Amino acid sequence: MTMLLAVRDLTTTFETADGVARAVDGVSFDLAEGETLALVGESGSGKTVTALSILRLIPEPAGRIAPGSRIEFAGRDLLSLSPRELREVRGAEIAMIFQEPMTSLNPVLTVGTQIAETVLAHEAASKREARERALDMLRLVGIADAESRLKSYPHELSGGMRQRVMIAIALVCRPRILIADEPTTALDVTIQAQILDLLTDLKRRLGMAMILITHNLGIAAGIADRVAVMYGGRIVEVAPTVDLYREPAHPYTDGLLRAAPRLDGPDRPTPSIPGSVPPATDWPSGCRFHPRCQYAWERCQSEPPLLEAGPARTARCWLVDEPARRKP
Amino acid sequence: MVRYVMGRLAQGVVVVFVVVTLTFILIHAAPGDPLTSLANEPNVRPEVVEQMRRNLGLDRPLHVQYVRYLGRMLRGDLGVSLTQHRSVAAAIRDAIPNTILLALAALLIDFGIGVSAGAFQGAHPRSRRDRTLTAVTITLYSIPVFWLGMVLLFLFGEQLYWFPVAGVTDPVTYPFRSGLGKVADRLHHLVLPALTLGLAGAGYTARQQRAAMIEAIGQDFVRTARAKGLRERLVVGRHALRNALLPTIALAGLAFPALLSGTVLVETVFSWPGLGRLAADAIGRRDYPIVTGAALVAAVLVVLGNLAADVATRIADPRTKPAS
Amino acid sequence: MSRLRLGITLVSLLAIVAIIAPLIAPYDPTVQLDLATLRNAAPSFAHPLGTDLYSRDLLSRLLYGARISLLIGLLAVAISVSVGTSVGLVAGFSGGVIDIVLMRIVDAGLAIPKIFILLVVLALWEDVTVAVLIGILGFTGWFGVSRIARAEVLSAREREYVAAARALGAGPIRLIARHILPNIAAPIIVAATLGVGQVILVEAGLSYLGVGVPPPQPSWGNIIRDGQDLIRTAPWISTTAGLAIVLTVVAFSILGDGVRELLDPRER
Amino acid sequence: MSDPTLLRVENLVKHFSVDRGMFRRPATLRAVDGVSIAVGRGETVGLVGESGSGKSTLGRCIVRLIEPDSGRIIFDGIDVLGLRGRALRAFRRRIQIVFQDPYGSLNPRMRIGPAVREPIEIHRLAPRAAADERVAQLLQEVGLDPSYARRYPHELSGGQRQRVGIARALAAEPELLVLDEPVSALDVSVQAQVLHLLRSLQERRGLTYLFIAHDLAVVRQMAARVVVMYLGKIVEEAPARAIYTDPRHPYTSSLLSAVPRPDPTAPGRRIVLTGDPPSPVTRPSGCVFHPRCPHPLKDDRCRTEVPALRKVGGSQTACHYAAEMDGIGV
Repeated sequence: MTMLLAVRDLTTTFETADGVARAVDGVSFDLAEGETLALVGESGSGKTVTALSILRLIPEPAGRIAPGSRIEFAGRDLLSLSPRELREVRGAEIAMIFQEPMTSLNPVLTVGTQIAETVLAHEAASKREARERALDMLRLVGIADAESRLKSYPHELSGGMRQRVMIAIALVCRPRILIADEPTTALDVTIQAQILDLLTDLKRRLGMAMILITHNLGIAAGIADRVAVMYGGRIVEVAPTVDLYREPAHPYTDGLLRAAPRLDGPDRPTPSIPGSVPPATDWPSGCRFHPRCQYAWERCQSEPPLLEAGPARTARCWLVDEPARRKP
Repeated sequence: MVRYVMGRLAQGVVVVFVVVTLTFILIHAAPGDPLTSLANEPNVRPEVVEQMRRNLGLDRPLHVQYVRYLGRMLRGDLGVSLTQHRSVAAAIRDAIPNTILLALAALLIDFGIGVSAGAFQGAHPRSRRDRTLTAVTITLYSIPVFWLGMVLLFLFGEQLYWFPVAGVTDPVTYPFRSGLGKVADRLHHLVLPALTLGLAGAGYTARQQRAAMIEAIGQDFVRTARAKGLRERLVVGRHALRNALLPTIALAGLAFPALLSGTVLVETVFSWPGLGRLAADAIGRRDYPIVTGAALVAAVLVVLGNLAADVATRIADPRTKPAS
Repeated sequence: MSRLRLGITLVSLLAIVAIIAPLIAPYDPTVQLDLATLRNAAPSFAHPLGTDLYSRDLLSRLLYGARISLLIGLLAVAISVSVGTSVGLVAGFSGGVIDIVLMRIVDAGLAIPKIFILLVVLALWEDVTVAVLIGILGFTGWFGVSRIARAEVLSAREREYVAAARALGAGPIRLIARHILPNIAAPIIVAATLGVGQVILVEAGLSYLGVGVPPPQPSWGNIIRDGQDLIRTAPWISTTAGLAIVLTVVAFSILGDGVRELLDPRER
Repeated sequence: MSDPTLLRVENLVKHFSVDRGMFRRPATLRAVDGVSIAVGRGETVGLVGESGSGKSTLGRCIVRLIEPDSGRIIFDGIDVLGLRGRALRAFRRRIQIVFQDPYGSLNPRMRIGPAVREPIEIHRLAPRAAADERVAQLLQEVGLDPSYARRYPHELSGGQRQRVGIARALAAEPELLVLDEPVSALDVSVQAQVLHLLRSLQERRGLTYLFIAHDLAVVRQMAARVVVMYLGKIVEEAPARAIYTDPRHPYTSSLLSAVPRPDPTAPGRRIVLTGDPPSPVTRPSGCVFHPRCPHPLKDDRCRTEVPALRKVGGSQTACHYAAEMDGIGV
């Protein structure tokens, strides 16, 4: 398996009124050709900032990717590309869709224009050809009456259709990686199911790799090959999906899984994790989860590295070293 | 769209009606009546004033006066000037094309400078050039327009002789010029007053445009445009600026009253025979029908200006059209 | 934050100058010192800014002018902000016919360009004193504020915390006083700060037209008017007064921007 | 003994008129279109639906933040819609609402203490001197340190703010709480904390809950009975057990099957509804669900005839073919 994308020691900081926020702090992961990796975490875990950092979409100068970070895509370091080279990657090689289809589309341009301009930016196509491509894409993402929808403005579409248009924009140049940042969070559950089905289907047909960012463990379970769990700006556990859900290695993953509401669960509230995610300006020392962890002991005052926790899986927890402590 | 324009026109008529009513109330709420100052003149006999009061209907009960007033307004009869021997309508008819010309030219300069400066600043917020431009726009926003006019007049008119210092045309040579030459002469006279009025407005426009641009650039769809790999020129020019122009177009309607206020002062400085100067001269002579007439006409101009801005916004913003 | 500090500093300096004008002004601003020898005198040691056509000391007039300009600006804005906020609150809160009627009046008030309204009112007024001028500027200047206040009330009304308070049983007075007013204050305070500068500009314009502050009282607009015809021979007369106005309005603009930054969390 | 039913909503209708410009007749948005529900004392009824279903409008009608057009709301024998003035204010104390967005529902310029004290002041529930003591108790009851009284909402985390929202509602000493998506804005780990809190408060204070949510999995943890709404109408109402194991309405089944499961080995058989929910302005004829309905027996009757709620199995269901639903359940 060849690695398409390799993120190494990615650190992204923001200047805030309360000091420097280390939103992403030393994150490393790989993405293989054709693979779907889910980045799972709660708000403030750094998952969206990670995604934005890959395409260098962090709003500067408040946000900044720290020196020493590396993002290698097909052998090139994205962080050292010139603006022009970066543009050639964005939208053509790596594309992105966002959480809010309402605000992520330009309200004063037609759907057709917004899809076609991606083609025009990357390929030597005529306007007419670009329009044809846009039309094909609208059909591909399952929009009925595509011909007339080309001339529609975003406000004339429903939330689900807008997200389909976003997907059409992202995929029109056949990127090798699609980054989907909470693509269904703003949608109703029946529409969410449609969009997830569409993404799975398109991924298979177009043979691309995908990074799916979600806070919903259910969505990750249904779509990902591997799952990386983030907490406090760090990846705390990476594992193949089935293994992770069957036997979470990190107490945070375990807690999240237990807290997730289930249709087939008991008819009383699920166990919760005490406390809340600390602000990114003030991470706890040592293991970032230890103030909320039921197993925490002295060793957790120093931060564990990502430890080998089984075949193809790692976890940032000393319990991997001392499994006996897991018993209450 | 036709329906929309008709609807907005109807609203405009309501506004004008309220303006007419308000001016009536103002005239009658002020201490004394329009002839008080005349009556105070030592060489005017009281009988004459009484006779004028009767002629003007000022001795009638208020509601009768109001109905008659409304009726006159409806017929376009704005009364007779107390100092010029002609109707207010005739005086305004002569003045208004000059004011419209001046206002439109100033609007062009105002938005031309304001939008480009503001858009540039918004695209590079907190840069050195942004700070410099901010200092300039705050100053422009704070300059008394008549003083700016005096300074420009002094520099470019009286010292450098680049531009004429007064009027709309050259009183000596104009009648002998060719068609194109006449246009050139008018434009030559227009430059300084329009520049004065336009510069004063550009400060405010630039500040608005800067804020709108910063807001637009922070929107999610600009991030989408970047993620697509568009050139920065397209990201800023097509995606951000297009959206940032919408509030500015709407602002043009609001800028109109300020612009007309400015004409009163600028026309006085440059002896520009427009509506504003007419009103300013009339107030010195206590010629109240001219002043109220000019105010009413100015209000109508504002209503029409607002309508134009609304229609422009509607054309520019697809969201205002009903979904198909 | 630095912008706020700069604004406060400038406005305080102006305010101090205005307050202590009688102490620092070398002459009485209205006294014609010597019509024979001191007309349009150039700046000198005795008269740092020279004298005007009537041999009055220009520096003294400028200092006293600050007093009058600031007084008019602050008091007129105080009037228009109180009237405008009240009208906006009433319109936004009651809705229905009251709202419609009030807003049509506001539309009309905004449709007549400000100087034209003032000219209509002043045309009918005998003896315009400074107090009358303040009243007229204040009572014709509230239309814009009431629009802002109403819009803020309408948006505050849609906020969930207002719904929450209503569900708790809070009456209209409590809703306005505790939940709506504190949350709409920011844009009104900003508008008021910027408004002071604008009123000073309008007053200068009226005085320039000869219908503002009655002579011989000094006002910056009057000084410019006096200096207009002397711009070739005694340019310092209108120049100094013009710069004084610019400086003052700039100070209030900077202060307004600073206040906006302070009060608007998005700007932080 | 008092009536076991605390709240009864009968045939409630709320239409909004949607402005479509000056010369077009405003459209009618039927947010709530003839809804009847009953909530027993101490019970939790879950009200489920997607956006546009009318569930929030219904909740707001019940606390009288929105005036319904017709229908009746009977609370503890009182006709709520007839209340005015003082009586209305007294009634407001007895039903409180907790909103979805714990940030938006707290006044950003009011400290936590005064916010929680406000209902006590309005309804004079404690002498002035004792009010602060009461606030401290309430904060403790919802799991917050009393020192939080001096903080502003923006200094709190989402979960803490929602606790404040609950404390504030409790300060009025209500009998019924309308919980309008109380945990959907919260992170999963915190969601569970708030649900636990709500559960324990209910047990301690004998509260009655109307729990409005879009997430069936969350509702399952709270409600004994579930009402499913679609486009302003109730399509199914049943005890929780029946809804989750034997749904009778095709919309309920598709809703259930659309919920993503945190289990990669779960059988991936899902009913994915096609199309978008129609807008409540242009509602379909007959059964409002028919354009998206996956039911194999869907026919002309569904397109023309409005199905009434009727008892099928353990449910009240508004579907002509509810009896033939076997095999579509989860």
